[in-house]
Amino acid sequence: MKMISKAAAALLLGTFVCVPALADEGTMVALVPGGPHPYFAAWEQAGADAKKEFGLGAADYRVPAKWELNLQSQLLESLLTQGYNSFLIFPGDAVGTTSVAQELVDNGAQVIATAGCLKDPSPALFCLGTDTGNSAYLGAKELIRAMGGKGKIAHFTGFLVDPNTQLRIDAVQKAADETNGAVEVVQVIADIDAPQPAEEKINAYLAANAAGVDGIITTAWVPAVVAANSLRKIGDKRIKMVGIDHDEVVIKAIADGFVDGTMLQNPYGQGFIGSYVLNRLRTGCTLKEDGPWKSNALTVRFVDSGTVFVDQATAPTYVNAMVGITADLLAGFEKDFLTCS
Amino acid sequence: MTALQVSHVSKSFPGVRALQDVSMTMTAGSVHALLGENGAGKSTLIKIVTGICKPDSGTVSLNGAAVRFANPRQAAAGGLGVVHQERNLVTRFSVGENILLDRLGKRALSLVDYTSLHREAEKWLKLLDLDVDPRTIVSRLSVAQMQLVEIGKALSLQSRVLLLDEPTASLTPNESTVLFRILRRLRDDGVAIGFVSHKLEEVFDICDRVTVLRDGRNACDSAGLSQLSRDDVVRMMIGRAERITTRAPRPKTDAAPYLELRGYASGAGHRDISLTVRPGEIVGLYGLVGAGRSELARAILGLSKQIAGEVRVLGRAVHISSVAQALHDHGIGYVSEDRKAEGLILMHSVLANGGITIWRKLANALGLLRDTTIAARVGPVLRRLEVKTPSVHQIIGNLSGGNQQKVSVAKWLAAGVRLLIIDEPSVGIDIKTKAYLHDLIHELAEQGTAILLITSDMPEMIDVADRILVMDGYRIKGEVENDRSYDPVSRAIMGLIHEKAAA
Amino acid sequence: MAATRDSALTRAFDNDWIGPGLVSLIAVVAISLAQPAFLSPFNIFVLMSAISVNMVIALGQLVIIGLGQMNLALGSIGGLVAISFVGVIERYGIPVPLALAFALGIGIAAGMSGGYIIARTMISAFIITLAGLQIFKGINLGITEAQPFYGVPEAVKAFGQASVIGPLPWLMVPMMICSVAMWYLFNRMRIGRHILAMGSNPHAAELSGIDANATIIWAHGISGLLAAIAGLMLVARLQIGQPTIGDDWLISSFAAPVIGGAVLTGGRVSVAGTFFGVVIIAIITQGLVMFNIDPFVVQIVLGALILWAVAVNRLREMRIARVQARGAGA
Amino acid sequence: MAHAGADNPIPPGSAPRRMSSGMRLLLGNEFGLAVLILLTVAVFALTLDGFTSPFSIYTIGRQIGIDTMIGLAMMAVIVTGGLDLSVGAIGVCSAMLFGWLMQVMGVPVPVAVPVAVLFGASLGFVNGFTVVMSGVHSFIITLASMSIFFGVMIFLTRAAAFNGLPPQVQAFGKMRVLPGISPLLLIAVAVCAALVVFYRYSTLGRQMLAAGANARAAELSGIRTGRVIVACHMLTGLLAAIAGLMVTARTGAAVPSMAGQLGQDWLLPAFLAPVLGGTLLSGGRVSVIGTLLGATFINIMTSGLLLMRVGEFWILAFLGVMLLIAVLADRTRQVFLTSRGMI
Repeated sequence: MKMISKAAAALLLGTFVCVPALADEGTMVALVPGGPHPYFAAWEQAGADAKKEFGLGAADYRVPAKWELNLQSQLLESLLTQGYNSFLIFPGDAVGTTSVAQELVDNGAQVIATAGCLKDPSPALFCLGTDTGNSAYLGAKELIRAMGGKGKIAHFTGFLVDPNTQLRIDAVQKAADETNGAVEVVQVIADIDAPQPAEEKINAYLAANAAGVDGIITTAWVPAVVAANSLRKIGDKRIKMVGIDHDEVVIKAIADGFVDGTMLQNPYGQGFIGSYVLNRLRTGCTLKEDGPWKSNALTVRFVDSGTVFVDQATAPTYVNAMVGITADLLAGFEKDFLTCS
Repeated sequence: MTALQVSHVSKSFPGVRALQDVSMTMTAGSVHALLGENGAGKSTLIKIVTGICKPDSGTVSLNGAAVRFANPRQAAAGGLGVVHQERNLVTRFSVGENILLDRLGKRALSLVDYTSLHREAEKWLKLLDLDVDPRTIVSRLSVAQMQLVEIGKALSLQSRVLLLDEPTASLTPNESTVLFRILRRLRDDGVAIGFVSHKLEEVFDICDRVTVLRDGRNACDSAGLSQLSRDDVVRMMIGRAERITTRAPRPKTDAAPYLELRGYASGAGHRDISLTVRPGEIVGLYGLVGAGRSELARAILGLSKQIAGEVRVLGRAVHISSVAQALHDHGIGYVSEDRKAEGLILMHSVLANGGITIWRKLANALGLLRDTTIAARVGPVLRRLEVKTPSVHQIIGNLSGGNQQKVSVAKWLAAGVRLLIIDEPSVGIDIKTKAYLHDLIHELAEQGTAILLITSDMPEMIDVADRILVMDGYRIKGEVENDRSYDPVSRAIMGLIHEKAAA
Repeated sequence: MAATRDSALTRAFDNDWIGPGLVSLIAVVAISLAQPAFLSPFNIFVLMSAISVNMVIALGQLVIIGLGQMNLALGSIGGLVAISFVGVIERYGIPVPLALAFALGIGIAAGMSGGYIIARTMISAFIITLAGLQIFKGINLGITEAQPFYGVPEAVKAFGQASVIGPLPWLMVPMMICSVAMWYLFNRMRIGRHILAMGSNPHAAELSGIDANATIIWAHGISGLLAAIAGLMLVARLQIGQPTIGDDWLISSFAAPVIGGAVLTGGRVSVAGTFFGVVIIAIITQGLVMFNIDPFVVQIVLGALILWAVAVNRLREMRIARVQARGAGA
Repeated sequence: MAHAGADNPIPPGSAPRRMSSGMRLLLGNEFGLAVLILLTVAVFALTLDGFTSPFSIYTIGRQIGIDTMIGLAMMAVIVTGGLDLSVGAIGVCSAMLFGWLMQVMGVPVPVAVPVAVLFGASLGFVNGFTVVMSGVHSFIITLASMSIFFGVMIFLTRAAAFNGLPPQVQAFGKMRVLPGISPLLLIAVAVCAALVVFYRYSTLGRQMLAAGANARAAELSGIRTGRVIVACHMLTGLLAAIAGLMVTARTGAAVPSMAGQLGQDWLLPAFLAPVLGGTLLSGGRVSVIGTLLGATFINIMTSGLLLMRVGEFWILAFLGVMLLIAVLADRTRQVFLTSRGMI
């Protein structure tokens, strides 16, 4: 026991100096994803840029060590204690995160559900994210166009516990239904947002059914990467594919013609605009109740952070596309959604 | 020539002096008996010689050079072969591999050359007249064969000193004879053999010299056995002449049997067992290790399936399927021979161990009970048995063997059992406690408890039991009426066992 | 008593791998009848890739099971090795062979350090490797902040995607080498025999002069090495240095050896049985996808499979015990 | 699993030393842990802003309550020398049943709570029964049942959360009994108290300890060891279910992902708390208070480290190191005490 106390004391004294003083008021934004995921990497830069641009007290990207609801809650509670007063949160669970968000709000902080929504009723000011359903729908339309309007689609998507997954499954189905039977969704493979199972299941599926499928749509990061790799591996350019997000592998596969395009989401814009809005709301603005809010399956206060399809022609400059939609959204945001004194 | 010399070795454990100034000299080409009652310090001495314990003072020298082994591995490498009481073989490995287990290769990643390994092993098997293919998997051998394999393993280390701890405990007389022939030959080849046994007949049969320990001291140091009589040895062991008996035979009881087995057969392998135990009667169950005595006790308690015959308690046919049922419904208790593994929960307190059998009885409607309630019931029994402990909350593992044994009896007395099966009551306890336990068994019987006594200790059996059932090969071979005269009774018992061996 | 001769059937029944082998065979035949694409070259390639990696993982656990312990840190060692390998290449431009040696060294060191603590303190391997799991995973995440390394060299990527001949992937090569090596280890090498001896009867092993500490440290070192190899194979297969590598190894690393007849108390392992255990799990995982079976059912099936294997092992043990009891009574 | 714990090389015949109960307490694991906690709290309170704020104390306390309950659930089965990898799965399954009962079936809270808790116990029964009947180590049995329980739950619920629970559930999760004290912490403390009584004063509790310390001796003393082991698993299931309900109250909804894939997220707190608290993995000795202190220590450390901003990712490694140091320190303590003949 002596050993422990010595070690603990040494450790505590050693780290004492790096405890930051956060007494200074100002808009202290924390950008907190549900867990580590490459999608959110852009938030760090977005936060740093927003801090400089809008003179925030802080805009820090803080990641729970794992995708655990409990770890995210602990981190959020700690961040509140550390003096953060504004939160951009990707809900680890559309329902499960509600109560911790409520606590943040009860303690005077403001919360925007970012990149994914909390299920109404929720304490979040609003939800800023990709309209995942719409994005999947548009992606499916692009895919169907590439397929020439007919054929069979396989849909690979993420965790079933992710609220967005069902929206995506439904949206892809909707796009297929609109073709009046010319296009059919033959299989949905879900719960594969981790590399090893994704690799095993997607490959297994393609191995058995490559001949029976004309198009693939992926609506989660890892499946997109894995499916792009698989198509490259079989060297198949017959099967059309639309991916999601901007992983290097996917972008490169588009350039090489194995993948037809990808639906870019806008994580950078979410982080940047979210930080901006939180700051405005702390400095005299209020949300317009009658703004042009959209609604989706989870909430009636939804703002689309934009989504854009890039294909072989636009893929090399996909960053411009993201910057573009961010600028557009930022320009109109105050007019549409805010009342400022 | 002196092969192994132990000089003035002392060893204390916290609170007890296990060995005081003990010496022993083993010479090449002789068989040396190490004798002593349980708890006299034999096993501590063996542990010190083989490096499991370190002596507080004194020296051990091997072939003239002082040695201080840090562990059994070093002892083995130094040429000291030991065959322990419990079997130490890897049963899934072949005979050859077991013999040469520590010499499978020079380096960790060396390939094992099985051809030469088995050839080498064969040499040792031949030396032991063991007609077994070294490729045979050990689990297929008989107990006696395994014993010989262990001796082969010890010899294969080029040991010129071989210690055998109770090698005949699990052997039939025939197998023992074979073993002795081999030991004699090894002796003639110049090996120094140390022989630990409880069976004085064997000792006189094969040994040349003897060291006797009593209460951790030398009662004699490497004396020539030829000058000693059996009585001399016994006197040295127990400090007085062998007490054949001081008790008069007890009058026969004709009470209705408490427990009766008729044509009983068990899943453990017992066949055609019939016996009765009456209230107030002490029935002995004698047999060699492996005869199926403890197994019979367990079968009666419901730990083996009853597959034929009937079990009657107080004349009523019953079917016992668990110890709990045996205890709570039929008042049967069992004092295990293996006190540490089965009799007691060493990491728990005296009170917890003494009261374990009566928790159910003492609990209130909510299933709750208090230490004071238990102490009120167990305390008197502990006092009656004179258990020496600083408090009832003492961890029982810290008590002496004798006191532990008293507690393992006490828990059944606290439960008020009507039939007590006592398995090897005097293993690892001092002579005083042993005598005390014998008196206690008699006292219990006088008070009407039925007692089934299992022991391999012939004097104990003859001293305590009223009549003796002889068991061998999971069957009852016969019954001997005990008139407390050692020679005729023991001869009759051995006769019943040998009957089978001769057949 | 001479050793009794058994019938060929009995001896076959005693072999740990016969049962799982038969099950694998039947599963392959049944699935390929229902779905001919199952035997398509690409599918065989995919299946063999998955089997290769999972076999090496299972072998890593098998060593420790042979010792009668368990290694919960297997996956986290694999993950740490994977990101270290890609990390040093990406950050410091270290040549591949050097990085490979470095990564394997980390695996061995991680395994041995756990083994050392277990051997010296005799604290249960469960707790020590649980602590190891946290520490290695924590270091992994601390270094990567959970972001993958992308700088996997082309040669490594090619290794994960190329086939030796026909549908047989290159990944099979390290798997075969590891399997044969482990078979030799358990059946022909001193250290392997000592591991099994320790697992069957630690007391006897120690009294026989086996160096228990060295054996434990060796076993954990070998386990670490195999975890490292599996981690590197996954890097090649996934084409990316993912920090999540190893997170889901735990269940299958135990399931495959147990299905293959290993006894968790130690001393009894079968490399061939483990291989068929891995094959069965791979076939079932794939079959469920192929036949479009609810992904939620997969977990249930895997759990049931473990129970089934346990029951079979148990029955067999009881049967052997009965035979031996009969032999002893005679 | 290899030899954990206490084969004290004390030979028979060693005379016991008198040791006062006060001395025993001072040498115990719990005391060391308590001192450590006080020290840590003192250092954090002095150096970290906000550590002692009511909100911080409240959230730490609430999490301590939940982790304690998870730890106790595992402890109840460690008593037998076994373990239960399916605690998380049982907790989630019970919580989901709880949610389903109230939201879909309209069962009132006072009925749903006992039903869900008993359901947890019955899942524990399935584990225990299988372990006892098969004679296979609980590790492998619960590895399988973890998959099966969780798989069936996900299959039935289609991974959908129940968030239409009666408002009093969520209110309970947020309630503050005193400023800074969550009722969840109080429940955990109450359960601790009940378990202390259970293990010390009840027949079944004593039988569990006896069966865990030496199953053969217990069996031969007339304890139905099989039943007792099944009862241990049932107690584990019951406590895991309570933990599940506590998490449900905190999140205000029954969420399938609340303990992660297969419920594996609970495994770390489940083992950390009892092991830090001095429960022997080999069975036969429990420390209920130690488990509470263990959970307390972990959460105070975690919270402090988060406030120090040492980096979320390093906390994991830190907890691993803490576990290692704790078992090594405990081992050292035992060796020391044994060498002095004090235990």
